[in-house]
Amino acid sequence: MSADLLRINSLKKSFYRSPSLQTKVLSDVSFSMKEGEIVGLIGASGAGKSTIGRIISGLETADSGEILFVGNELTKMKAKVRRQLAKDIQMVFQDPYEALSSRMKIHEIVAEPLHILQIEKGNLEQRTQLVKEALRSVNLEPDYYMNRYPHELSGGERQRVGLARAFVCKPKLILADEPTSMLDTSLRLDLIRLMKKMNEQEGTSYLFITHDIALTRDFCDRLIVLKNGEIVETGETLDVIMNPVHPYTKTLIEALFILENHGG
Amino acid sequence: MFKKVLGLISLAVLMIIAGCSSSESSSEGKASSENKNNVEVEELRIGVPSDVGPLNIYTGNMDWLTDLVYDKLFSPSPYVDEPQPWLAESAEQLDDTTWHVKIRSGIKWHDGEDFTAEDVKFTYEYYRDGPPNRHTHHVSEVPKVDTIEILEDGETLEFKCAYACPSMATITFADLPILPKHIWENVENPRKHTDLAIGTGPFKLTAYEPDQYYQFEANTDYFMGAPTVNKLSMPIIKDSTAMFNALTSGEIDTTTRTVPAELQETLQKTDSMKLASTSPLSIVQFGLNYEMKPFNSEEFRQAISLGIDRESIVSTVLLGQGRAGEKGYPHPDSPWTNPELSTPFNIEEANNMLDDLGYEDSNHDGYRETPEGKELKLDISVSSAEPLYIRTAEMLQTQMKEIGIQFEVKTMDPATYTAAVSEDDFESYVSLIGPHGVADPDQFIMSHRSSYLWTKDLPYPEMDELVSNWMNATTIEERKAISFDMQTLYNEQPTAIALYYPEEIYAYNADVYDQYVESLGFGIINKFSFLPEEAREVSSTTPVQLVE
Amino acid sequence: MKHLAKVKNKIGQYILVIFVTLTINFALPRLAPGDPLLYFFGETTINELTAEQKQEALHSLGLGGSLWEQYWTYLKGVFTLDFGTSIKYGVAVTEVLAERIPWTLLLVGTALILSLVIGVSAGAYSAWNRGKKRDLTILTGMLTLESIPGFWIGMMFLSIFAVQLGWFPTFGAVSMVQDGTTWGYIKDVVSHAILPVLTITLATVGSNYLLTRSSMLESLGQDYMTVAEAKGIKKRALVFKHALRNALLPIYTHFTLSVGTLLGGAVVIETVYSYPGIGRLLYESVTARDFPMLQGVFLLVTMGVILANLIADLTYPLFDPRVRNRKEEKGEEITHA
Amino acid sequence: MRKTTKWIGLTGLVLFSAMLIFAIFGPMMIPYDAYKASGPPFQSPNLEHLLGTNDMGQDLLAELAVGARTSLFIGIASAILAVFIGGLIGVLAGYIGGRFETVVLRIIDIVLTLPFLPLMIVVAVYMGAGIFTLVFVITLVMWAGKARQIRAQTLSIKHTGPVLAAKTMGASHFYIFYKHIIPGVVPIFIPQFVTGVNAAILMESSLSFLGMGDPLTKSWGSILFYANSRSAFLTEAWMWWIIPPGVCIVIVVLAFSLMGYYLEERFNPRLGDYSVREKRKKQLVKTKEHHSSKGVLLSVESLTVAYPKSGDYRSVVDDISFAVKNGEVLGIVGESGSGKSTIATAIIQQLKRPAKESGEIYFEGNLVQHFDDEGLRQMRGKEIGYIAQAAMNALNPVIRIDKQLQEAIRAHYQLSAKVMDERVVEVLQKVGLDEKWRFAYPHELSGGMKQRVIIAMALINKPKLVIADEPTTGLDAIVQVEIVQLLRKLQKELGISMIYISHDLPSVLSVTDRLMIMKEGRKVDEGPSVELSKLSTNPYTRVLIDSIPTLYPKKETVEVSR
Repeated sequence: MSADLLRINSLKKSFYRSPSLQTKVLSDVSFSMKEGEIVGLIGASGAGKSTIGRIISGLETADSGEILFVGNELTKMKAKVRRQLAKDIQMVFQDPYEALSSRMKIHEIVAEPLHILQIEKGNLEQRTQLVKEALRSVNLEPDYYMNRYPHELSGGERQRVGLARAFVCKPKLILADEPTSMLDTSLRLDLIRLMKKMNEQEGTSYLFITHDIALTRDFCDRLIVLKNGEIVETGETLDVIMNPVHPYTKTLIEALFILENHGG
Repeated sequence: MFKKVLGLISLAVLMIIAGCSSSESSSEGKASSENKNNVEVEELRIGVPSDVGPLNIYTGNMDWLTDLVYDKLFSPSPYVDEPQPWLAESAEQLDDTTWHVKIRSGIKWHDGEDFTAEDVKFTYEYYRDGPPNRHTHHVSEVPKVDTIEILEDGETLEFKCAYACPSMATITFADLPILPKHIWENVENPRKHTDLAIGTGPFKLTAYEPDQYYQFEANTDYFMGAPTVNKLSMPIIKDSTAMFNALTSGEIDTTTRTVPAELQETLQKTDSMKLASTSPLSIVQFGLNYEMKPFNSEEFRQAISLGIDRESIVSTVLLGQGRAGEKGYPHPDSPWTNPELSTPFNIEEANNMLDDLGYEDSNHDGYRETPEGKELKLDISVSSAEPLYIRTAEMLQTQMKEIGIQFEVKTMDPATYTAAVSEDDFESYVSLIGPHGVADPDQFIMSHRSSYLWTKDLPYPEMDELVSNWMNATTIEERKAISFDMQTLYNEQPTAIALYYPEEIYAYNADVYDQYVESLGFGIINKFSFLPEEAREVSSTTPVQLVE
Repeated sequence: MKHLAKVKNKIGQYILVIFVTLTINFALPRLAPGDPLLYFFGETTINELTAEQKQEALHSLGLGGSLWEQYWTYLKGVFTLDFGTSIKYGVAVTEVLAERIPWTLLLVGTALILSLVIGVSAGAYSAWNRGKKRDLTILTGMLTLESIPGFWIGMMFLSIFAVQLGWFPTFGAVSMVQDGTTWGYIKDVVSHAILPVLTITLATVGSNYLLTRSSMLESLGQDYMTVAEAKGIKKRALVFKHALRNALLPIYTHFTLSVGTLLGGAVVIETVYSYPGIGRLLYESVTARDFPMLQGVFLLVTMGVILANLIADLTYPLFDPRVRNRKEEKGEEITHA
Repeated sequence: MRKTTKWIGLTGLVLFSAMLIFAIFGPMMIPYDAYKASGPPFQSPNLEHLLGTNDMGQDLLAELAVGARTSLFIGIASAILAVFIGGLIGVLAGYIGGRFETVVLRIIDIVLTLPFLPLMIVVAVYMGAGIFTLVFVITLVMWAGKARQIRAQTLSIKHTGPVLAAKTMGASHFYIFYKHIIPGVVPIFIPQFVTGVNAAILMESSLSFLGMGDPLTKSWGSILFYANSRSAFLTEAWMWWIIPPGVCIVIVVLAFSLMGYYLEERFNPRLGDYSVREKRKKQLVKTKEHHSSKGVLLSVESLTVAYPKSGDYRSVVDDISFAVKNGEVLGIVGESGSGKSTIATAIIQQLKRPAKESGEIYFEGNLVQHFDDEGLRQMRGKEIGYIAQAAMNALNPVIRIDKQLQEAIRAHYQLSAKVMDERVVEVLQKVGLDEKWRFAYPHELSGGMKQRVIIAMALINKPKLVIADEPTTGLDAIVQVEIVQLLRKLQKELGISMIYISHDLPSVLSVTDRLMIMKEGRKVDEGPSVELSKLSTNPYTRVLIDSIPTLYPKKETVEVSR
């Protein structure tokens, strides 16, 4: 058994409309993550980074390639068995306004993974306990929030609920697909800090998908830069930021530099 | 955009049609003004409630309409006492089975060909040997014509029957329209013959537009004198309300749809509208499926008949516009019907009979059970297109409750209903039967053989005996007498119970035309209404009876 | 090209739909009891016929043989547009149809266009003035109109305008007697068509109105409207160019679909006005079990509906550039927003 | 507006309840059995029979009440069945998708072409004429349309966040189905049901009128059938035999339509909250002459904008004052919901109704609140350019780019087509877009390109002031930088003033001369950008500034290899 938590081998994916027209979204992507590691997946729109997340989470299937999760080949698994692994892989979505069902109360939303994965089935008290714990871990006071509906919450609070939902079953890996892009600046760091805290306390790994390199600086251990469905650069976060090799990475960083220095 | 194009196309199409028909009508206009000599009215518009195609004898049945185009050897119809020679100049019975008919000469078909004895021979043989239609049994079965020969003079035909045929002149000759040989001998499939009818009659069919109209033009060379109306336009208007709307608004001058009782008063108030009352020789009947239990019992059928309060049906459903069916079946106004017939209303006797038969209300739910103790529930089938008959059936249901018989009304669409009745897939039904069924004595025999009133395969010794007597009878009087017996027998245990004899009222705009006559069974819209005085006298028509 | 493959697939599906529909059309009337012979001979005579005679009669009408044979003849007829002779009318089916189609197109076509124009303008006006008194007045008026059964309006119109006032004829599509001029003929046709057209228009205008109103409101609330207004363009351009053009998309779909449906659906109105349209022809043929006629009408109506569907499908891209060359099928988003 | 909507809904409810009460209690209250003759036939209304009698002498009022039961039953039962069946099939088709969906869709096509009349006859033969047959046939015809619409709704729900989230949590289809899809679809069942009841009642009356219903059961349709076939239209009987059932039908259908309207207005989020602004009358425009001398282009004085919330008005912009000088770039920063965008729409007087606005806005010394509609129109686009959020919807999706740009010119200048096209090419070049894109439709452009078009549109008439409302939100980092640089470049080139609104502090800092920080509708801090970012002592400003993630922490100075 390898020490890798997740290993991706030559993942390929195209979208078909008709035989004559296909768009390559991923061409031969391979990388791996260790347990407890936080990996940033960087790239502009259309680079294919979200697709990787969606394939790992099972929302989409790859054309070819392997996904090994703790040594288990995900792509060849039957749906039923695959679902059992969901306890260990959770996802946080981009849009806090969209991702939470408007009909469910916060405690229902957070408890949903428990419900689906039949964790602590029948033990309502234990479940409530887990939900409260998860809410606390994202700095939401359970007593205040549990019985509210998403529309009563601000965007930042909602995204934290989303995070609590991912935390509740203590997964090994969380796929975070641009979780901060819809949030105001001041809230972004909050969220990153919460995620980092969980990583430190529980050893949760993150595959952090973003176009904002600045955010990864203090958060990610390692960066993978994706362009047009191909990995163009990988390395320790600081290495990549300080000494970008690939021109594309350079452009990305330059862009941020310009902003930071008030237009340079 | 697409719609616009369609709109333009349709407009264009309309223009073209406009062009065509306008040119047509203008030429017609000229023609008619030339030979206006004998004409009283230029155009009469008659609303008709349904159509029967281009008046092909083989595909449609509307006698009064085909009668305008076709003539028969005798006239006006088998429903009167003594039909008179029409296309025939004279006819005589030589012996029990032989008839000689001499035809008129100098008559021309609408297309200009001469009418000859050949046509008559052809027609009768065609009816006898060809595909069946509503007329054919009058030569192929009752009576059965064996041979038809044209004698040497070329104008006399000799008919030889298989058995005694005393009523040839009064029934067969008066019922069968004569077809032009020169056209029909070339018709491959008579049922797919779509040309406009060509006859010898007083009117030429000039146009037929399905579901829209018929148009006739007077045959000015008609052998009984030029018609009094030059042009008959007959728009087809299915809906009753629409029809009378058209009549009151003056778009039509009269209609063959008869005036419903509830409308009589309103129409009478309308200026220039006259209402004529006629006896249509039709019966609204309560048909019973005599092959199934419990209607296979003569007594049961009789009990039902006794339990019907016909008078109250007439007063409620018809608002009194008709006569209660207390004189049984067939129609009492027909000269062929026994005037002594009677089908009384007697609840007590009905109850007694049912008690005797063992139908008793053992569970006290108000309805009788079968002698075996089973629930007895019978359906009355009725066409959903006939609200009057539905109402009648509903009244029957209530009346039958009085004698403890549970009936339930079942409505179905007209075609389903007719299919159910003709395939014996019914328990009982309410429907109307017209003159051909209840005023033509030969038909009464046919109905007993065909399963309409009885079926050949079911034993009915008393009736069978009468029928064979009837076949052997050689004179009309003899036959009439036997017929009367048959009718008496029938009404004691009727399989179709006469409920009422509708009275039909026609409304017409007297300002436009006021020369109508009634031809028994045809109402006032018949060809004699549009023929000159002399012609009317020949046939036994009667002046119209106005409703005051 | 990519578009072509899609169209091919679509057409393939339509052909299948047509085939199934044709089969249903063949089977449905035959599932109901009763056959055309009843109409042909009448109740009394048909009882006198033997089984052989009935068979012979059916045969001579082209309805003999096993169901499979009939089905085959029927399909052949569909392709050669030869449906034989109508049993009821004793005239070729195609002839009857050819006579009826212009009337139906005139009636339903005019009514549809009127209803569309009125419905869309009232809907747009109403949406633009949402919440104001005039919006609510039009709205309640339209909702009320939509609530009245068409035949009821028709009957009332007939009683009032044709019978009481005598302004219009009470039945038919055209008078039997013409004055001979083309202008007179047109006047005659129009006077016959006014009431039924008005009735169908009134009965259908409500749904066009409501659809326009809500779809207008939808596009009025869009960001591009704010942007367009901020450009300082005039109110008219704002309403017509920006809001209405977008709002018309669902209306167009609705319209093309209703073309087909109304073709066979004006039965009741045509009955009320004794108008010789396709709807009433269908009704009459069903009642008479006039199979050949029915098959012709069915084919016409079915083709009308399916054609309208197909046209809607194929022309929709002309109105909505977004579906012209969309990168992916609905719901299959490749990348995040 | 909400109030009238409520009233309309209430009216519908009252009408329906009235009819329901009539249906339930009517037959009990009326002393006659509708199925039994209770007087002579064809009676006109009298004291005994308030609506007269029918052709069988049955009381018409009693018939009407019993008919109400039938008609309502048929309407409601068919609608429930059609919505239920259509809903189930639609949901399944939408959810399962693939070949199953195609097959279902084609079946729906077939059903929609089904000939209604023969169908009715065939069904009636096998089921017997009766109300259940009617219900069955109406359902058979109606479900397909419902299925089609519900499928569309399912499709949209299928790809929403909660469903995807549940999937990643390993939820089974069954779970997703009953927990997310069904609750998401059911709300549209209600309007579907309402329209279904209407259609069914109208269909029943038409069918019965044609005689294809069940003439033995009393329904409004069958009453009309007898009325018509017994010539009621031709006599005066139409007043009591035809009008009442007709009115009953209208009342019920109208009741449902009104309720449906209410539900639609209330629960259909897609209808949006558009409502028309009041027309502005011409009035003397208040001016402040001294502005121009001081170089003030725009001044906003104690602007307050409030929207109604739970019965009360709540301010989204609260007593805000600021000014923009010629050539100056003012940044307005704040969290979402802090009222920034409301200020923008207030300046161009495009506040959504029913906003309550107070305070004064002067543009070039003129009070814009006193402008009439034409005056505002002249100002918009010509004097003040507006750059909307880069949201997908800022450009009209069905109009070509060049048309949308030309339109902006044409609103204020009369130019020949050729000149306009030249202007379009020029301005596109200016925002760094190849001129070929002017022939494209918005959906053919990427987010960044769309934003450039919107900028071009705002600048095309060379306005004096540009309001950029979150121009970079939703764009990725590289594009953000490009847009920000572009805006600054153009602003400098053209010497225009600008209000730059954003929640993204880094980008604001890089563009603006002055900053205004907002929180919950109030101004919390203001000052020159650089100073503010470095020196402000306002705690909220500090939080905002400090929470900017930086690539290179301030102390380190790293050379970026270019």
